[in-house]
Amino acid sequence: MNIKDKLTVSAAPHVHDKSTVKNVMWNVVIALVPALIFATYYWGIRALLLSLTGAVTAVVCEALIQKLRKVPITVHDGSAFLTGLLLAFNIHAGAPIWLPIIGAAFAITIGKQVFGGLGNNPVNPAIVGRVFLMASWPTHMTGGWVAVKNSALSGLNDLTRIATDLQSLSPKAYELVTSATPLKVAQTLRDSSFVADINAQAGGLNLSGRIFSSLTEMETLKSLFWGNIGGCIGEVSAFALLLGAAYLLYKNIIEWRIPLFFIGTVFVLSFIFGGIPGSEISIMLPFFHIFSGGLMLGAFFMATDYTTTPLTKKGRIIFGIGCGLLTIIIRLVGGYPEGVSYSILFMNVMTPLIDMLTRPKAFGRVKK
Amino acid sequence: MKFIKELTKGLIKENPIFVIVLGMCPTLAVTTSVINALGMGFAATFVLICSNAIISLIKDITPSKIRIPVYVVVIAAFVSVVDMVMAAYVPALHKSLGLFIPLIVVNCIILGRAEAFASKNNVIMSIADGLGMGLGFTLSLSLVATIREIIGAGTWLGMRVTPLTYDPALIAILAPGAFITLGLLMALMNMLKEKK
Amino acid sequence: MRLKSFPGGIHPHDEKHYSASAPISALPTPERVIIHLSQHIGAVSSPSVKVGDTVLRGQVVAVPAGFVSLTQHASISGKVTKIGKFLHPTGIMSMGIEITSDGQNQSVDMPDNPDYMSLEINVLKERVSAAGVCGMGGAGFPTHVKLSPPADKPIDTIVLNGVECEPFLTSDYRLLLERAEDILHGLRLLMKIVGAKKGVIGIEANKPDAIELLQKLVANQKDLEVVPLKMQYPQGAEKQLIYAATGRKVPAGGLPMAVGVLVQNVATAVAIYEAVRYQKPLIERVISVTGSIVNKPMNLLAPIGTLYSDLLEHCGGVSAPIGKAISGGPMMGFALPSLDAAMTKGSSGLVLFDEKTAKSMQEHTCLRCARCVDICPMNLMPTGIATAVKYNDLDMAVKAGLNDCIKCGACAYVCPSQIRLVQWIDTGKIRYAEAQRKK
Amino acid sequence: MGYLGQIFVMAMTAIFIQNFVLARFLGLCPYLGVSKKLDSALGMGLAVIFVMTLASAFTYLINKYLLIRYDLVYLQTITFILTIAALVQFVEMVIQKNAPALYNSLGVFLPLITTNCAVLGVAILNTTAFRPDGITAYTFLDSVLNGFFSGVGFTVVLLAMAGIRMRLEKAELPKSMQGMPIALILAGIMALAFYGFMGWKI
Amino acid sequence: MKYYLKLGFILFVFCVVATGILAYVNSLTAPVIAQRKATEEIQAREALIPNAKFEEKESDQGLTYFVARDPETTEILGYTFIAADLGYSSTVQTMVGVDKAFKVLGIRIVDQGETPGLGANCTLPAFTEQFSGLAVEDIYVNKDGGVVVALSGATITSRCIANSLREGIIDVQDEPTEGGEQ
Amino acid sequence: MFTLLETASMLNTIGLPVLILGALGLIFGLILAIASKLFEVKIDPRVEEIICVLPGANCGACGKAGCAGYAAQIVHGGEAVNKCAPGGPDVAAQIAQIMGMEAGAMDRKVAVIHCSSGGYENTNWKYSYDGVQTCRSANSLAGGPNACAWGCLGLNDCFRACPFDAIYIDTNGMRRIDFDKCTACGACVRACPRELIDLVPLTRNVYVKCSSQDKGGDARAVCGSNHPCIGCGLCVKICPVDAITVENNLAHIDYDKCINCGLCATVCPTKAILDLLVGSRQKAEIDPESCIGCTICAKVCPVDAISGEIKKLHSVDKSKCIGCTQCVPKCPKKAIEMV
Ligand SMILES: Cc1cc2nc3c(=O)[nH]c(=O)nc-3n(C[C@H](O)[C@@H](O)[C@H](O)COP(=O)(O)O)c2cc1C
Ligand SMILES: Cc1cc2nc3c(=O)[nH]c(=O)nc-3n(C[C@H](O)[C@H](O)[C@H](O)COP(=O)(O)O)c2cc1C
Ligand SMILES: Cc1cc2nc3c(=O)[nH]c(=O)nc-3n(C[C@H](O)[C@H](O)[C@H](O)COP(=O)(O)O)c2cc1C
Ligand SMILES: Cc1cc2nc3c(=O)[nH]c(=O)nc-3n(C[C@H](O)[C@H](O)[C@H](O)CO)c2cc1C
Ligand code: SF4
Ligand code: SF4
Ligand code: SF4
Ligand code: SF4
Ligand code: FES
Repeated sequence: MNIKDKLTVSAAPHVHDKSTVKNVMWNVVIALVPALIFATYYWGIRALLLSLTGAVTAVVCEALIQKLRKVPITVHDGSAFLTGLLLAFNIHAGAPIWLPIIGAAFAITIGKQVFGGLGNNPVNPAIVGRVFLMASWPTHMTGGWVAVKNSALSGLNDLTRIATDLQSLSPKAYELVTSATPLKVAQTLRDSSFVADINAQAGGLNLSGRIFSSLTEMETLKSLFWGNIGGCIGEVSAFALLLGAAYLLYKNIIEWRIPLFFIGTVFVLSFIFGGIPGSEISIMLPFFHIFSGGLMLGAFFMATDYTTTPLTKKGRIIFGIGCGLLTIIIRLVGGYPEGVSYSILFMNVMTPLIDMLTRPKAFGRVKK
Repeated sequence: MKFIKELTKGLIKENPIFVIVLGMCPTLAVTTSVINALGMGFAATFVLICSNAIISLIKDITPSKIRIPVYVVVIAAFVSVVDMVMAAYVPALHKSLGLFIPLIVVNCIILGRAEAFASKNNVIMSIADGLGMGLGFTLSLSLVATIREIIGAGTWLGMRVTPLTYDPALIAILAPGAFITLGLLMALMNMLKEKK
Repeated sequence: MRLKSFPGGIHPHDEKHYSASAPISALPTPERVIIHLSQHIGAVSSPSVKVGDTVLRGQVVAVPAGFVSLTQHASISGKVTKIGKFLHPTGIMSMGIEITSDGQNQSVDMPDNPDYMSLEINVLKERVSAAGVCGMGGAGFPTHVKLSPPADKPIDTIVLNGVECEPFLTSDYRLLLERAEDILHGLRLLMKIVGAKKGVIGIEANKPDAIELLQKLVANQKDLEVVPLKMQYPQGAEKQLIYAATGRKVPAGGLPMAVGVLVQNVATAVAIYEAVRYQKPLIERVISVTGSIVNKPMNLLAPIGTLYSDLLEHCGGVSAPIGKAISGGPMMGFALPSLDAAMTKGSSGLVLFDEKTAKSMQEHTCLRCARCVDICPMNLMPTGIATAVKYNDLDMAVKAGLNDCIKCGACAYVCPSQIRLVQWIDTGKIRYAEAQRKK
Repeated sequence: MGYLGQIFVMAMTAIFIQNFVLARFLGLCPYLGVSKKLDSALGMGLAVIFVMTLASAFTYLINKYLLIRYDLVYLQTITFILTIAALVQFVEMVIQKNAPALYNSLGVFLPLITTNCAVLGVAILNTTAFRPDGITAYTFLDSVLNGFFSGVGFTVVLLAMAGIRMRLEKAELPKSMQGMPIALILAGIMALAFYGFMGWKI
Repeated sequence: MKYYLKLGFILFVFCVVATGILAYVNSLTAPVIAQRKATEEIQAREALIPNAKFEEKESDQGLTYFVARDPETTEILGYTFIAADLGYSSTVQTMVGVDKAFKVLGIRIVDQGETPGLGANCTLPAFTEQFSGLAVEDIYVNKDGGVVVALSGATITSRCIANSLREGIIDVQDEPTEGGEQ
Repeated sequence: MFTLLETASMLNTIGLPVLILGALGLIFGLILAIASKLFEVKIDPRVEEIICVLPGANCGACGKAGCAGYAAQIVHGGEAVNKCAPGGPDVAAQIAQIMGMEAGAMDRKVAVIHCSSGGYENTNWKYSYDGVQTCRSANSLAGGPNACAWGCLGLNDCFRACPFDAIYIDTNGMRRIDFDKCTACGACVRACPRELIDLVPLTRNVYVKCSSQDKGGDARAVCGSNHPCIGCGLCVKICPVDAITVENNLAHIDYDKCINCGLCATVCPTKAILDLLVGSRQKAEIDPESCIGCTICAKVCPVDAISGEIKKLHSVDKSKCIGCTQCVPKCPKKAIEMV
């Protein structure tokens, strides 16, 4: 029967704002481009190579699985690309090339496709990929940071500046400051036996306090802001990430609650608890915490992943606060210097419960 | 022939792990290495055979009201025997299996067989059932352990079986790896079943 | 001044430019009309004429089948040629009376009564009822029922709904511009009938000229107020309008009278005025025929029962093949299987889409982006309802708000996964009703 | 650190760091079996908390005043399991009689708990565990609290699991993944999530 | 009531029989276990300081240590003790032997529950052997400025072993009765 | 052989533990025994037993809240024992045994879709439907997209509802029911918004494959498969046992009467009646020994398959015989047999 000449009948509404899944996903990719550019600038072409490897692996993997499952292949929607890219952003530029490949494959299969693909996965695939790599090859994930190649954008990296005097004062402190990420330095400075040792080495000087305060000096913060400091590809520069985040907020793709409460909680808690014994409370401290590590990446790009975060507004506030709280706890007392991915992952797991507890009351319904 | 049937059903058709999905704790906890899996498997098999035998012997004199406590006592006795013997003669294995030896007591497979089979069948059949189930259990444990040990440590029964350049994926011998390995194995079984 | 509004809602393109500047023009008497027996909420009216009878314009052709029912009148003069099933603007086949015009268009007597304000309230109500007035803003609730609230629910405020938040439609807008005084007369009448002390007219900010005009007219009447409202869909929905205009929240499952308010559409107000002053039954209304492919988009004053195909013909036809024909606005209206449907008292527009616009897009799995949750004016979880319905979990659907949904369509409008949320919800409502019936 | 602080550390350890299900592999059968619906997960969780607390108390006393005093530690397994079985059955009977409503929501899970390694596990672990200082053995109160917190830890992951599984019920899972496989993979992912708690120095 | 007494009695009988068997098995295995434990520790000690007579002592800090003397000359050959500290996910116990100058003779990891493949690698000779010959001031992991090369990916475990050893040695060293040369 | 000393030491190592654990066992046993008396709650053990017997699919075919609900209703509400469709007669018998009574006979039924259109190519469209792909949703938009208001919408609500995978979609996009798998649970019956599905005894194999209540001409005009029931009544006339009635322009077979002869299918002008047994029925054969040539059989044969002269041996033309068995009981000599 020729159905072509018939009128179309569908249910109201008959108009749509024309947003699509594809549109949303590729826009997030666009928002990550500044960070990718900065990372390439600082760590060389290898950062770009690793990122694209991750993204392409994810796309290929998703296509293969969908083919095996005999469901429509939807890799053009960009979500797999995004997952792969974000996964690679969680690896540092010195990592072997097979790391993002295996990570992205794991993220797509176990993190996403076994649950039925886009929209069904309960936890963030990229983070699943990252924690999988962390648990499998912790040495590759945490060792071998590459040093920054170009530093024209910022002033002198403050940590390296103070390192020069440290060399003579305390070799241990020198070793620490020159070979670790800022968060790792901060973490080590919380180890009381280490602190006692270096202070003793330096002849009773409050060396730990000095190093710690240099972490929160304007110069260090500047480095953190522009990205002139060691870390994962996507932790590169708070500035580049904020640029992308602003784009997403403007485009109405992400909503402000999760990032705001996530970052806000970290800000407030690090102001209160973020110091080390003997250091002064400083307004710089929270800035150190929010600009370092993967917080910006996590708060704007990973904690906002639609599929794995609460649906309700109240739920998103709880989610943001939960992420912030866990991040700070892991940073201050946990086994890892950085806690963003674990905190997001944990809150992902709690999301269905949060949704259930914060189900909105219909307009006009009285609260019981 | 019935004996053979009871013996073999535990291997595949009624495999306690993949089909009945019982006794998950030891399955996941001790399969970090093949040697542990074998140790656990044999310990459980021993307890299964003995408790099945005894329970089918005493099935007529136990009132149903205190059936469960009595079974538990019987099983616990055998478990304790295994525990002590292992501690005395294979201390290393005993140590790495740790808590999970006494926990054989509550392993749902054993009580389950006691309830479902031994309390209704004669001694010979019950022994066959216990042996079959025990072997099925051991076999599945070893399968899971083989995968985990090779991927996670690059060895099998302690021997290196992967090229030296292979960087073992530690996760396989950690808790998450245990769950994921077993999950994927079961999915694979489902897939095979569907094909059939 | 900050414009008043409600929480949630969306901002669709309003697309009113096609017909906004076209003044209301009268449609020449059509060859035939079909007076549907179900133009309203409530019992289907029973025909009081037979095939072969001749009727005058304004003559009763069907009588109410209960209190919540409606009198129907012939909208042209002529002969009853068939009583049977005809296409209803909701898309289904439904009983109606076909009247073929005799070309005379002779009316029953409609005497002017300039002193109508001094009539007894009973008489006023009686006239509204006899004129077969029902709500013209959408739902079509018989007006005489609305005007008889129980004694324990006094109404202190009348809100006139001049929002017309649906894209494309302009019939209320033209009415506001061209019949502003009649609208105010209608409002006064309404206030008198229910004893309300305040009258509010809510108009969306995209109709500045209408707001200005009415504000001028009520300038020295203390008890009347024109409230400009933020452009936000569904500003015209009853509960949202009441909240925006008066700050009161109608309880879920409750009626506006629970908070002492009565809402009527502006066109209804005009119909009430005419019913009382001229004893003129509701036999014609303004309808917008619009859309990018309509050659001459118009606001037509057409007899009730006119076929949509006749309306379109009067508007010069279409410039491209029709893909979709919508009775009502594109957010809540019904797509029709053909243009043979005849308009009813609630038909506010006929919107035509070309074939490209008609094809909607691919449905994906829900991304859980929460846009639908964020914008739902009823504060529900549309995705939760839809998923629950899809997987046959009515309990969960109800918990997520199945029964509170007003089917405004805002959620489906914004969903990037292009899920037909409203259709799922509607299916859920059908299933729920079925399940309740079984119980 | 005061006693309250130590209790806090114990709670964090039992709930998050050494979670019974995800880190110690105990109580997996109910974790995988009773996590399909949130209501039953809650019932099961509460029942487990209750029994674990009670079992910790009783087995502590038996261990200290019978087994250790008379040098009979090798009878630990058999006495503990006997105690637990009797206890559970007793509690079940009491609840069924005196609180039928509670029984319907919680009591039906009690028999399942007898054969749950978590309960016997906590009893045995209590006898070998140390206070946060790493030297002192558990006191009676410690054991009870540990039992309680371990039960809470179990309940937390059980509820989270049930929440996710209820969501997955309304998703197009590949057919071969449905049921146990997806539950196991979820468990794996949850265990990964709990790695964030590893190495906490509180 | 009689019925219930009967139930109780049956359970009683089963308990009695089971316990009887267990007690019997225990009487057979307990000595084996005890002996094995004892010899293990002794063997470990003797592997660290061969041909010595050991004497158990307790330090002021509560650390149990053994003084090793030459069976003939009764000259002090060295000391052994078990050092323990919290590692990454468990308490790591290390048996250490030091000579009378408090230089490490050798170490053996007695008990640990660290992550397999990471911290658990501390039992491998490649790791333990590097301690031989170290003096107190050297026993720091390289990241802390010492000479102990930390296990890759398991600095925490390595550090805990080094620190526990160092502190233990200092503890024994500070004992008034021992302290340096005799 | 134990020496006295050894015996004494055995007593010490074994006696004490035996005493202690024995005492524990005794105490627990007693406490439990007493408690079970003190806190006794009477529940009917039969409920548990029945739950064990039921298949546990919770399909709702029994009309109760799941299997447990049904079990409780059997014991306390006097519900019939043969309501469980998936379980079938087996389960009914077991429950009956538990309840101590006989199970009533239960004829196994299967689901049949009374419409022969419904594929994309096999439907006359009224409009182009664009929306949620379920029958119920489509049915609520302008009365459904297919021209026939009684026809299958083809969006597979029934397929999805079947808990036993008994419905499959054939290569033409048509729904077919696998009678081996169908348990007559009725889930599809409830799922179909057009009420096209009906449960029919498995042993009856003749179905009206149409539900149209339109008048003949209208039905023909809109039917997508060209096999509408036009309500002509030919089947009514030919049915030897008056099992067919036509109401609202639609034929209906009463399966209490239907004898499966398939005659109706042979006369239906639109082939709206489907006969699954066509070609596979046993055919009549006349025993030449007993035939007395009364021609009664030839008269009752609806297809004139029997011929023979009076008082002479009659014979059956096997190519004509449709196996309706009409002749068998009519033969005064019992000379006809189906083979
Ligand atoms: C699953 C897992 C297990 C770990 N186990 C240990 C361990 O047993 N010992 C340890 O010192 N660190 C362990 N870590 C910590 C990491 O190896 C690493 O982050 C550590 O903090 C320092 O790394 P480094 O030794 O390369 O400096 C573990 C990490 C993960 C993810
Ligand atoms: C980054 C960002 C942060 C914001 N923070 C707040 C805030 O803390 N409080 C607030 O009321 N609006 C805030 N807004 C304003 C919102 O854009 C807007 O008012 C709000 O989302 C509307 O509320 P609704 O979603 O409840 O309708 C913020 C917007 C952005 C882009
Ligand atoms: C989503 C939605 C949008 C609506 N929009 C309008 C509108 O723009 N104008 C209007 O008059 N009625 C609108 N209505 C109908 C009103 O809720 C209400 O029924 C009507 O104003 C009452 O007046 P009446 O009885 O005179 O029609 C809308 C209803 C809904 C549910
Ligand atoms: C704002 C936004 C953030 C996203 N963040 C992530 C992410 O962190 N990790 C990821 O794998 N995918 C992310 N995605 C992509 C996509 O949502 C993800 O693949 C789904 O979880 C797959 O179902 C994001 C998408 C959007 C729109
Ligand atoms: S759920 Fe209902 S009320 Fe809410 S936006 Fe959707 S259609 Fe409107
Ligand atoms: S708007 Fe669409 S995709 Fe987003 S949550 Fe709602 S239903 Fe899901
Ligand atoms: S749903 Fe229909 S086809 Fe499937 S088993 Fe039930 S009755 Fe048979
Ligand atoms: S449910 Fe009914 S309409 Fe839908 S496909 Fe099945 S038989 Fe056809
Ligand atoms: S084996 Fe641990 S709960 Fe079943």
